[in-house]
Amino acid sequence: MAELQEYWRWTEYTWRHPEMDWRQGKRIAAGIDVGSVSSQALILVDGEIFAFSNLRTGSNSPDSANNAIKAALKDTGMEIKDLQYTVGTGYGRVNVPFANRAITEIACHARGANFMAGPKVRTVLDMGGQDCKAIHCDERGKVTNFLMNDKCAAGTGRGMEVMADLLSIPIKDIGDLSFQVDEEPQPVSSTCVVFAKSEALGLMRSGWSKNMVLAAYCSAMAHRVSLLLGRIGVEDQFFITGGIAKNPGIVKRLEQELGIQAVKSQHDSQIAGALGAGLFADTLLQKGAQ
Amino acid sequence: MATPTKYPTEALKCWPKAKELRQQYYKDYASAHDRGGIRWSGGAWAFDAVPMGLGDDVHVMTGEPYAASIAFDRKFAQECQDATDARGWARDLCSYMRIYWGSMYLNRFFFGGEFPKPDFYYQTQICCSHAKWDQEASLYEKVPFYCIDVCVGPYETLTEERLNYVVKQLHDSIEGMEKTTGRKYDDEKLIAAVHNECRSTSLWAEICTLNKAIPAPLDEKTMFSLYVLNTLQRSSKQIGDFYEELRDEVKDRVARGIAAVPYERCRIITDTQPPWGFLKIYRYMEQFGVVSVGSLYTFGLEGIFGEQEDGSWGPRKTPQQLGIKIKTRDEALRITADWNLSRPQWQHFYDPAIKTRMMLRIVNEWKLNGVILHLNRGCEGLTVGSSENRLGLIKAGVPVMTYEGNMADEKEFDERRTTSRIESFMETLGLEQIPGAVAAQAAS
Amino acid sequence: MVEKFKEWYVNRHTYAKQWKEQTGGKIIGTFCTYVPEEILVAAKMLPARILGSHEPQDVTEPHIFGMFCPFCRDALAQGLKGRFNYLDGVVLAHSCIHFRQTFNSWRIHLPVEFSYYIPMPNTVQTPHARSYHRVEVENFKKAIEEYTGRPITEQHLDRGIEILNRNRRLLRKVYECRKLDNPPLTGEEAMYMAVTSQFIDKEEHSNVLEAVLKELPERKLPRDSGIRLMAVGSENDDAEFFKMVESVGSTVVIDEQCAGSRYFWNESVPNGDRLAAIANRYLDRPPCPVKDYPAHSRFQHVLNLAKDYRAQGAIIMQEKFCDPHEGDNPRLKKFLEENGIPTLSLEFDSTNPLGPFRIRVEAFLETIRGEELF
Amino acid sequence: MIKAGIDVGAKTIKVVLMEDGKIRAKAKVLSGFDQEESAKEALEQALKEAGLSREAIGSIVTTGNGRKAISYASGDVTEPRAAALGAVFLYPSVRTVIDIGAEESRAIKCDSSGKVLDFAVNEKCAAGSGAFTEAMARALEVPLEEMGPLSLKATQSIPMNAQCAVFAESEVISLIHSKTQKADIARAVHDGLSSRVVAMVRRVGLDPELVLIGGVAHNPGFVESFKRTVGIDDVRTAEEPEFVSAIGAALAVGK
Repeated sequence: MAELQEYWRWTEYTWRHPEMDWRQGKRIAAGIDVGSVSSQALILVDGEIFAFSNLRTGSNSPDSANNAIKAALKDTGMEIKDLQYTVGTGYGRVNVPFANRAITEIACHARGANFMAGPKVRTVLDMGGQDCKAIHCDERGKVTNFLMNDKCAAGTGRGMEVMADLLSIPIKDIGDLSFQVDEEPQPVSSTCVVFAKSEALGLMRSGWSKNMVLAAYCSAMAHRVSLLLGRIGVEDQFFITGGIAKNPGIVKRLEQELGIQAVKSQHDSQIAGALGAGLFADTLLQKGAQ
Repeated sequence: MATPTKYPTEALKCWPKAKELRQQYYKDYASAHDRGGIRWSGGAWAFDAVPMGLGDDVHVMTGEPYAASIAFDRKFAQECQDATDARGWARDLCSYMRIYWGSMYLNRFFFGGEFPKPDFYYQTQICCSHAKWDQEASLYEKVPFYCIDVCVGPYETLTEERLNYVVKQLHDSIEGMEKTTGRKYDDEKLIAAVHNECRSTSLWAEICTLNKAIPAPLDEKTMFSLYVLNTLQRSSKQIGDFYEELRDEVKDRVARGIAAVPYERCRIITDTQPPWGFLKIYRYMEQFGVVSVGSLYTFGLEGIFGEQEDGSWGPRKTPQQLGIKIKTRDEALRITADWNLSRPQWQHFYDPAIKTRMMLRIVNEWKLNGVILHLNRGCEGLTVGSSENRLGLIKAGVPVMTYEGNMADEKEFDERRTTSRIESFMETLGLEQIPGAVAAQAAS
Repeated sequence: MVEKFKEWYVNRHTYAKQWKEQTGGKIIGTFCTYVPEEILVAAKMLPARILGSHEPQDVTEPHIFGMFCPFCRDALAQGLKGRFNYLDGVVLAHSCIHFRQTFNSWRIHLPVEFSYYIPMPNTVQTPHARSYHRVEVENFKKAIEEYTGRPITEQHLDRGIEILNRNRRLLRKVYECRKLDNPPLTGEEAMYMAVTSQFIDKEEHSNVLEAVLKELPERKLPRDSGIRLMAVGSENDDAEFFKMVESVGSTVVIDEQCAGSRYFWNESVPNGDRLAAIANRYLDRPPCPVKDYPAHSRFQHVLNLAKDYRAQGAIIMQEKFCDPHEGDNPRLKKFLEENGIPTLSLEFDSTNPLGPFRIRVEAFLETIRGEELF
Repeated sequence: MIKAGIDVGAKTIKVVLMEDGKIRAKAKVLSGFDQEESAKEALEQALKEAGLSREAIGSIVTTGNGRKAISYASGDVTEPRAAALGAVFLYPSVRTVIDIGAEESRAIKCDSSGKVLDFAVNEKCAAGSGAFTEAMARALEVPLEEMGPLSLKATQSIPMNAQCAVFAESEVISLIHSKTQKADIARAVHDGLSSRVVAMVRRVGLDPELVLIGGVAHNPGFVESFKRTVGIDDVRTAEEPEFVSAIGAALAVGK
């Protein structure tokens, strides 16, 4: 019964700086983000991104961390022992075997967002698989205040993953498809992710197209997230991290609700946590940490 | 199965009048200041006779009925609740309160224009949410807040000291209102208002008592739009006059055997506020020949009952009927305090056993076949103890169905599940849909 | 000596049964913390507060609907599971409607010799509450006298007042030590001390407190106290939570909760009229939000505590569905933050998955620690 | 004549063909997007198995959340009624039927004729339905059908502290990351589900004359947890639990 293809996952990949020679570098810092759904490892050389990997998280997190760093180091000639300081973050942050220190993903996402979208960013939204964080930070990416969804996952990435699986649509396509509707349908009411499935089925049975269902879910999610953001106060220069940032179906609708545009960045929003962790590692190195 | 008897039905003549009174009420409140009048807001359970002593141009808007009106407009209701969520208030708080606050925060009045700011808030404290409701509202609007603590235990245990405690607070509140409004308080107006209050609430109890008749002249769905007038301003003469008119019409319906539900063959009561956006579930039950003849909520929220000579439940005798002549402010306050403390819907706050007793009394005197309890997530005050009421009723052999919902937050009501639950309950009561009833509804 | 309190906390029911065997006295279950215990102690009874156990349970569903606070359900579960079967009576002094259900279901399904409801004023801020509550306390005294068949004399009352006041004084002294730069107690330990005073024989409890006070000057925590935190909010004696918070670089140095300081903060001030002194004590104590209106008198008290104990942040512990606290918290949060006390709000159930809480607490501590990462 | 019963569930559709109180054939298919179409398919399968033609069917009664969606049905009955009729037909002494479906669970109190006397439904709470185990299986990355057997290998009992399915998912992941054995987590998951189910059953009263029906009754891990929670060692589970309601629907004709 279980679908073999996992539509809900983002594709894995690695990136490496085309011409940087890390051996010239003085400081080599790494950030590892072991999330509930995906893991990223990112290496900074003298504060500049040298390489990173974006993999799925297995249910065995120590391996996830190892796999992620191995993927990032692949063909670079660099080895784990070359990492001078490593910070782990995410759900599995305490299980990164080679990490020198663990820092929460809340601090890391803010710091990463600050690097990716500039010092003017004051509000960061991170929508992970398990929870949704609204973060307020200062010009250095230091968290000044944050809110997380309480005991309800409506408005987390999970909802979208459930839809992708149910409708057998790769998660990366959901956003665009959600706009291919004649008119915006009523947002769905279901607040419980576990029931979203049956609700969607019900809608399809009553003749809704897949795209309409997607549209209804995207707007419902955008609305819930906007409420969370409303509680922390959205300021201009607002940035979205995590997989959800790649879903225009939610981002555009959220921007409409809030009446402001999210800052765009050339970096993959999914690496924000690992990047932030790496930047902390780099700072700690400069402060002479061992 | 043999087709059940079909009773004659007629539209209620008073209906348009009730609607008119409601609309006028909100208009008057919104425009009170333009006419130099006074505006106060608070709970439907506030001692609304008391501010009447400030003059004939005193207008009130009680929070619960206002929020209930909004609940019928699901979109605005949601906007209001979102506005309240956005300020960090918990989603499980009283949904009336969340809607009222939202309307206040958004500065949007449901009946048009900006949210009318009251001159003061006046409230009674029996449910944990009441004081908190107006505490926040008065802080936000920067106006005074007077709250009368009526948590003195069930009426059956009322003592002189307990009554005094309430009366003393009422005296204080009058002084406060005088300061706030700079007006001289008129005891004659208070006395008149107290008489009106007793009359309106006793009349409503009398109307509910007429529903003991088979077929029932009124169904609960209709009663919802009638009992509400007492929640708006039971101490106004207009409202009393209306109930007198209504009482006479209902009496006449009983005399002529006019039914509210044509195929009545099963009588039930419900409990607490219904999910206002989904009153069609009552229509659905009618398809099975089921009539809800009311509830402790529709009866006892604003109807004041008392034991009659024959020991049955009926309207409590008013001071006028008892030939009591109220002379002083203190006498008036003592009477309104005692009268309100005897309110049926206040007793369960202390002990569900009292409510179970009252419900069983209704089951017998109103000749019921079952009870449907609404586990209302929107109102912990009226839902408190419901589970014990269910056990008590079942123990007494009464078929009970419960369903979860919320009077004003549609996210917490599931129409499909509730309907199929009702259908199952109908099966246990041995009832099937009546083709005639279904057809009639489809036609209308 | 400090360990004694945890031992009592864990074995409270064994303790109660032994107390009964040894003294032959009566044990009265108290619901919420507004019951005038002076009267019970004057009558040589053991007041034992009804609390939950923070374990998953499946027995209250037929009695209390799931929209009511987990604490009132957890507490009733203890009764239905027979853990309090040694009680001779139960007493509730009017607090919130949620917990009144626990009391009422208890009266219906777990009959005891003596049950009494004190319609304590809710509006403690009105002057009229005083004369009124004095009478209610007197009625309660009469009821107890009738039940035991023994009169409660003025000497008995004085004794009751003194025993309660002594315990309160000592708890205040212990709390004083938490003001030190390196508090000799963890928040978890302090919580055990405060909570156990609500069901252990007061004199016995006081004696151990005195012994502990002698130890404390020498006592050092085996760890750096880290960030100084305040715990404020609904009833909560969730030891696991305090353990977790204090395991990630912080120490809870003060609380404003009915399981803690709210319960013992003020004393009965003896004047000629003993019953009035007792009645007023409960009207003047730091209030539960359910009794705190028209003014938010509680807010300033919370801030004073935070300042006196130099708390660097406050964790606002919100029991799910606890309307009175939900009706205070957004404004309390704002008030504290405007006065320089950062806050973290968490929603509690009777049992809580610590993983998700831990992330929030650690992130909160990171925001307080500040510069080290920049 | 042949009586057909169709249980149009949220996840699967079950068909049963009966003749003079005997089961002639059964079939089960996934509900999919078009329940009516899937129901037809299941019906065809059953007819094939019984070697019968469509005409042989005298009556078709549906139940389940899609019971109104089947145009060619001659009637429909509610889920509690179908469950009670089916259970009492198979196990005459049963007075309490516990039906745990993918989305909803129900406790039904009935008399010897299968008449429903009282019932409780798990309102919209995923934590009390099969969907819970499903979500947790995914978090654990264990195939759903292996959850039960796995949990039987548990060496310790840890409480499932999360009260909501979704929060439970994060808890499971935290447990995984704190290196708790999958078997122990799986047991915690089933304990969590059964404690919610039992809480619901207590609303109608816990009667030892009970039977577990619905897909989850197949799950040995859940059944073990259920026994532990109610403290009854010999809990009866229907042999083919997912078909009980369909049988009840078929029998509902003329009742």
